[in-house]
Amino acid sequence: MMAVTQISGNGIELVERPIGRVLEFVAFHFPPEGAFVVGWPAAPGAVRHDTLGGPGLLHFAPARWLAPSPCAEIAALVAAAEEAAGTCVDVTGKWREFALGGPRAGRVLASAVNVEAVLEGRECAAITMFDCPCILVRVTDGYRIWVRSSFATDFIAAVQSLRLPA
Amino acid sequence: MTRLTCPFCGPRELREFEFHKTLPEPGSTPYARVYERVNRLDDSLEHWQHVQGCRGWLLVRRNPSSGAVLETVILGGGAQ
Amino acid sequence: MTGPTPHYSALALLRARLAGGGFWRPLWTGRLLKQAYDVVVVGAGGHGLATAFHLARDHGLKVAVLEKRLVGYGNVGRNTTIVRSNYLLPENHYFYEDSLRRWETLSKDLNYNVMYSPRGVVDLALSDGDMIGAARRGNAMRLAGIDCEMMDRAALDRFCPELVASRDRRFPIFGALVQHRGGTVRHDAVAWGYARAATALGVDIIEDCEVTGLRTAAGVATGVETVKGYVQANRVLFATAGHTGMIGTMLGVTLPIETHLLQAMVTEPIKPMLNTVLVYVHPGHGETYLLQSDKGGLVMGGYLDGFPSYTREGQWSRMEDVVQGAIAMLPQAAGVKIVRQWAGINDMTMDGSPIIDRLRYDNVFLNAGWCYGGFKTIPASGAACAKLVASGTAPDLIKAYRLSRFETGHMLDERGGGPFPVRL
Amino acid sequence: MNGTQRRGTRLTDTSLRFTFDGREYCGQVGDTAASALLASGVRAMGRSVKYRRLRGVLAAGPEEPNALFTVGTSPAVIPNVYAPQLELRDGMVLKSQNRWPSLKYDVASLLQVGSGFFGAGFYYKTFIWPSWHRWEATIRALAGLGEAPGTCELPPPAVEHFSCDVLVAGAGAAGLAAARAAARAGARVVLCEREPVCGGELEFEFATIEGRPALAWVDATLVELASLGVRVLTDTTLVGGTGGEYVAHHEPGGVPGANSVYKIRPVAFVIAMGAVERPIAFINNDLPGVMLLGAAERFLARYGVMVGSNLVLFANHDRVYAAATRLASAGMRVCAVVDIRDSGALGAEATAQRATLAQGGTECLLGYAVISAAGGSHVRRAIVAPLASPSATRVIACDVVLVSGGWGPSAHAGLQEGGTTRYEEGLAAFVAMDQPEGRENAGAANGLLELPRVLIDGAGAGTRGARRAGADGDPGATPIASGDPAPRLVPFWRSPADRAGEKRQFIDYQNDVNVADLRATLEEGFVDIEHVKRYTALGFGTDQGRIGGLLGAAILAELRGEPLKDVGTSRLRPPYHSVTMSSLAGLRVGARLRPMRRTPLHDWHLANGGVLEPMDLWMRTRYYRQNGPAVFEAGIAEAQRVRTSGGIVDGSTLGKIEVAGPNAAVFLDSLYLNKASTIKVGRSKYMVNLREDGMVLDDGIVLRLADDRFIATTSSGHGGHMLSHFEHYRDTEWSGRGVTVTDVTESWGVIVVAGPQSRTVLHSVLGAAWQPVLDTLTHMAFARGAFGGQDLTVLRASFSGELAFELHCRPSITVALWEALIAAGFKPYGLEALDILRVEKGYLVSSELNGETTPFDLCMDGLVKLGNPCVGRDLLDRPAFHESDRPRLVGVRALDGKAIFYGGAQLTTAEQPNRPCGYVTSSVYSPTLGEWVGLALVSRKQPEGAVLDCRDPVRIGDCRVRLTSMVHYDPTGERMKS
Repeated sequence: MMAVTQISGNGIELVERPIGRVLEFVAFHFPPEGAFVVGWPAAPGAVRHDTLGGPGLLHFAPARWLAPSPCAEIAALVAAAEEAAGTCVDVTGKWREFALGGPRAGRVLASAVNVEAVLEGRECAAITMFDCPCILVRVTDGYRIWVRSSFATDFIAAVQSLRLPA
Repeated sequence: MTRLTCPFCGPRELREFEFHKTLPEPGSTPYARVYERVNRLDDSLEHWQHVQGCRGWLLVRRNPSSGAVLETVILGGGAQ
Repeated sequence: MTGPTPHYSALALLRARLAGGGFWRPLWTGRLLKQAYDVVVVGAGGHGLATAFHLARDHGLKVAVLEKRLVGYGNVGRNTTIVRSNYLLPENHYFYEDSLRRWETLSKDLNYNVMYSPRGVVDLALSDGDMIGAARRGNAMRLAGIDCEMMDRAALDRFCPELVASRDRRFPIFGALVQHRGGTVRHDAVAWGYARAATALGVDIIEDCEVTGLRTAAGVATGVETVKGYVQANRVLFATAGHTGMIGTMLGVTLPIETHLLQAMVTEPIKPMLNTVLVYVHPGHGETYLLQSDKGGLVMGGYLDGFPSYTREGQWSRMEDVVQGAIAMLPQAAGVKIVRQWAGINDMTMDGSPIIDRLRYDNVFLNAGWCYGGFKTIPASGAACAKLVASGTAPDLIKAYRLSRFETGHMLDERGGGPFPVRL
Repeated sequence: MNGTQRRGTRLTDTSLRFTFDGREYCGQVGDTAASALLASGVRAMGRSVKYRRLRGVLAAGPEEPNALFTVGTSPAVIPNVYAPQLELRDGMVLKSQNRWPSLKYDVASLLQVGSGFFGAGFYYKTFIWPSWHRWEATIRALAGLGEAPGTCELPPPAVEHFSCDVLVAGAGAAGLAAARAAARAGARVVLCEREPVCGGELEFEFATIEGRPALAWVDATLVELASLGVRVLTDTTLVGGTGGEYVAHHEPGGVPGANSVYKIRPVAFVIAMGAVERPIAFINNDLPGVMLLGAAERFLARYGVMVGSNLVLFANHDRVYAAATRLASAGMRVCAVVDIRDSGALGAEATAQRATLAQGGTECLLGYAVISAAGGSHVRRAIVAPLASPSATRVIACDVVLVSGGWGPSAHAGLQEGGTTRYEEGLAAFVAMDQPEGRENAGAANGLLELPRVLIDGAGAGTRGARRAGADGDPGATPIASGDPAPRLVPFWRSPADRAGEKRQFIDYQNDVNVADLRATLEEGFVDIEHVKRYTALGFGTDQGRIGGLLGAAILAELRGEPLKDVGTSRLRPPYHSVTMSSLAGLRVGARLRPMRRTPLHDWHLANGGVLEPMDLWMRTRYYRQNGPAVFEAGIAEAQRVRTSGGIVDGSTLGKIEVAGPNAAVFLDSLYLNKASTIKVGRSKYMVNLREDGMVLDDGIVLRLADDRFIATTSSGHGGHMLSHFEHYRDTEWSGRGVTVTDVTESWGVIVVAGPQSRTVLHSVLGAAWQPVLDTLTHMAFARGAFGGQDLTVLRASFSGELAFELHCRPSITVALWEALIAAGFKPYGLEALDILRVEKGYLVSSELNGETTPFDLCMDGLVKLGNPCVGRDLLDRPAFHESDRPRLVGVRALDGKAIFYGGAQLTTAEQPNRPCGYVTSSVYSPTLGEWVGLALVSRKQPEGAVLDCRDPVRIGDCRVRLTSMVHYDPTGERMKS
């Protein structure tokens, strides 16, 4: 599956990115304890970047991490952690991944939530936008957003229907 | 009435959370735990869920007369 | 002590015009608090006043109604004025129907126009399952002799053309259960009408007289402590709605009641647009009931704010939810402006039905737990609760509203929602 | 009054044409409807609600009670638009309201004749016979103001949530000073202003700030604010908010259109929304031509409109002389200034201005009051008299009376969230106090009216706000200024009048509340301001008491012989200004009311004749058009095909929760009636769980993937509750005890392949690798493998009673697998057919698991006996659940095998025809059995085989039915297990 541009125009670029296997790792304890924490984004809202530089391991809920299309290194980290501290669930298909860019990307999200407040002191945040459950990450060229797949089509339609004054 | 600070997600608008119930008196009977409600005017101990965020369950202490949120504790993960 | 008010009529209005003042009398003010009464009613809301009226009229008892603030300042003046008896369970629909029948004649009974307007209440069905649920309720009502009618879209278009039932909606309308005798009543008039009638029968209604405690001796209540001193009473009735939780604390009883804030709001006045009461409950956890008051404002309300609160200041987001539902029903109203929002404090029980029963002492009674249904049940509650307080035994109509029902499993759960008043 | 050479700060030279009540007028770009009509000599602009008295414009803001117009042409009209706020556009169509047939000749205004008859609360005392409903239609037609819109094409608003350090509401002197100080100190500031222009009263006040004329200072400040990155939002009114998030409503042009809603979370909030001028009550003070002093000044300064030629001014403070000077210098003749005070009360500046005015021919009367205005349809004369001898009246010819009784601070925003008020003697008004952390009032909103003190107060509030937000820069010096003199106000609420006159001394203009009404209210014992308000409708109008609230309270205090500070005003409620419903609804309008959840097969269903219906937030296929003319016929055809050969249905909305961890099994045991820990790996079990009160919450199949890993499936409708239920117990009683709960509903598409041919079709579709598995898979067992390179689980379980397999596959291959099954000859069926199949088998859905039934009611006694202690179990032994007439699930069929009966019918016995002993939960026409069959919950007193009356008066009437076993078809289940 390759990237599909959903919206492109008046300062907004919404591109659906290909997403393969997706894991959710859930530790038994919060705050996370034990040896596995080394190399893990243990703080709430922390993100560890993968070898390609994108967000690879997102601590988006108490003791719950998302590993979208995990690179080998992160997959290994998760497998190791599963031995001692929690369980890993293959949730492939649960999330669809979008890249929101363009000068007015922030304004798009501001139509749903106070982005600054939500991401304050955090790299990723679980937040419902346009009534769709999402995980939001700020990246250099805008935002990376994971939307629960059954909501994704309406998420795109909601962004499309926005009327953003000049 | 102020925002509710989810210990995991940080301060969030109250509309993101759902109230479940006020906590029963400790050691009450099964009937009392399910049906009776402790109605303290200025210091209510309650269970909420951050449904529009991390879905974590919270113990929240509030003042129902002023609306102020006094304290929030995340429940899951053997934290408390 | 001022004399009783004159009989109200158009003729009386003319005589007052000629008299040029001094013709009318205070409805209830100016009474002095006596030392002792047969019954002290705590709370001059709809249920307290109606019960006091019936205690005096039907049982000839000496009654005082002690009110913390003002007559009618609580929920009776803060609801969306809807009256109906379209309930499913027999224990409820016979009681609500008794109340609806009393609404039909109350203006004459009290000689005070409460403006009962049987314009119909339309419970909209948004799925096949809703239609089956509506039929189940409608059939139970008809078997109990209560009027109602199932409508499909075509019938709805005839009965309420402004709704445009067949319009394309996110949650389309399949049909509705309609009770034609349901409708609205001017809420303030109910409190004032009962207060006037009770005062005329000798009831002392005392405002700014907060009850701070119950005095008991040998396991029996002897009277109440108030900010205006001790008042001796053979029997005490608590009818304080949203503040019932505190009464429980005062008597050392933990009640199956959670106190929640319920908002309502009104638009600026416009010419007649909506001639019935619409109720729209959609699967996205949204509910809006919508009507147009006689003054022309669109009045609307919905779900509780959803957490215990005594602040009477509702969440802005809940007002938005209610307005969203109103526009889903009448998109043509989207350009009209909301001018005022207010809130009542609702005492929600763990099955959605009220509690009219003794409370901890043989001669102390509770009339509370009115959830969403407090306003529409005032007349029936007043009559039945008076029988219980006067005779000591609950009439059949309200036997099921006993406090012990939760412990014995005889809950009256219309919605099947269980002990979670806020779960949508 | 020629409008051509008008010069106002807002005006341009381009002219505009518009119509008002059908007649064409012209105005200039920058005019509002009110200013253009005044400039064209139009005075009468509306009629009051109750007595429908002819009214002119009174104020110059949204507190205007009289001049409200309906904009546009029916049916897409916008009602109740405030004329002073409505920015004129070329070709605009405006209509006055609440009059028939015309504004000038309104039939119903004859009601005024009987105004005595219609005192406050008259309708409580009459219309009792024959019944209110008989009179209601007429009264409702008379009531209401604006025309009811038939349609509305407003676009959804633009919504923006953002944070800032200091939010300032109101861009008058105080607001600008606050914003500048905070911005200079380095804070991020947002300044919102209700009007299209900033400056507030500075627009007309004699004021110099930092050595420059006030408006020059305003412009310079706005330039500086822009350079400091302050976001200035004009046409934007602060309307409410909760919990520190404030809502500002942008309605450009003062009429609903392309609106915006800002949700702002500041660290500090400065309320600088000024004060509202109040009138003094005198007889006929509602005649067109009576106007508030400030309104006349704003019409002159902003729109260059001279509201009249011969003015009489009536006030109780020094500022009337400054205003008179300005109005005179614009060319209007100030015939008289009527000041209730005696000479000692005046300050030096006012005394000087008074002397100049007198030289110019103005009669400056002290200790005088305007007793009444007269002139028929508009002001032609003012009748004045000394307060010492009110009957010694004199007539002054004039066409306008400008009145000012002082100012009431806008306390609305300050009264929310714990704010209270204190009475301010000098102002004779209430000021908000006890503000929550980080919120304060400034300037006139804080009770200050002299410009120097207003600027100091504003700058101070702005600086404190910046400091609170951690901005510690230099706020700069507080601007030095001089402005209109201190008011030196002497409280004065109404002119002397006899009882008849009191009927025409108006307090709340829109609802015609007059002094006589307050006197009558007291007579009837309505003494408290909250009672008086409800009884007389004082403050119920669109201005919410801004014009008459304080005035009414003060006159009530006078009639009660008590001080105003003890009477108080009635409680101000949000919104702080009226808000258009479409703005409140935000983005959730039309199809966007809620998002639509889609299964992976959603688009395929739409493209292949699927008719979809909402279920919870999902959309599910009810039936396929190609199978019949309507749902009934299609459902039967699809069900029959499943029984005879087979079919496939989209089950993806099934809730799926993956429970994993060493204690996963015992965790599930604690939530379900029957045990999960006894399920062997690779097998599944039908499980039932209870709600805390013992009622059945949900049922579903639980699969054991491994010792420490299960998938619990939940019914589609209960999705949200079940997940929260699991998460609640996992986070409380099972916190940190080796259990994890993960929602995987969307990780698996579900295709149910059901029917005698299902195994054969699967063979051809899944290929050789699956051959042995399919042949040996026993009932309730499952196998895991792959299809198209993605995970696939095949579970042998049946909800239709036929041989059936549930294929759980990743969304990316669901359509491919589905289309392969179609190609192999199986056709799709929908929910309607599924319902027929499951009712024939006596399986349960939400119509049976409706939150009112215990396990005993649903014949699950066996599961309860197993003794597994779980949530809800210990409340099952309550007596009510074991009484003889407790309901029990049974089957039901027509006695004659032909009659039709539906779900929702009630069941009665001959002995008790009005007291149902049960009801039909579900009913379908079974093509296999050739009759209607159903399930019912009926009292245990009625055994299987009992004959009952099936009552359905609201639909198809009654018939007779008999109770049967729940399973109507293949009771032994051998088709399923073959």
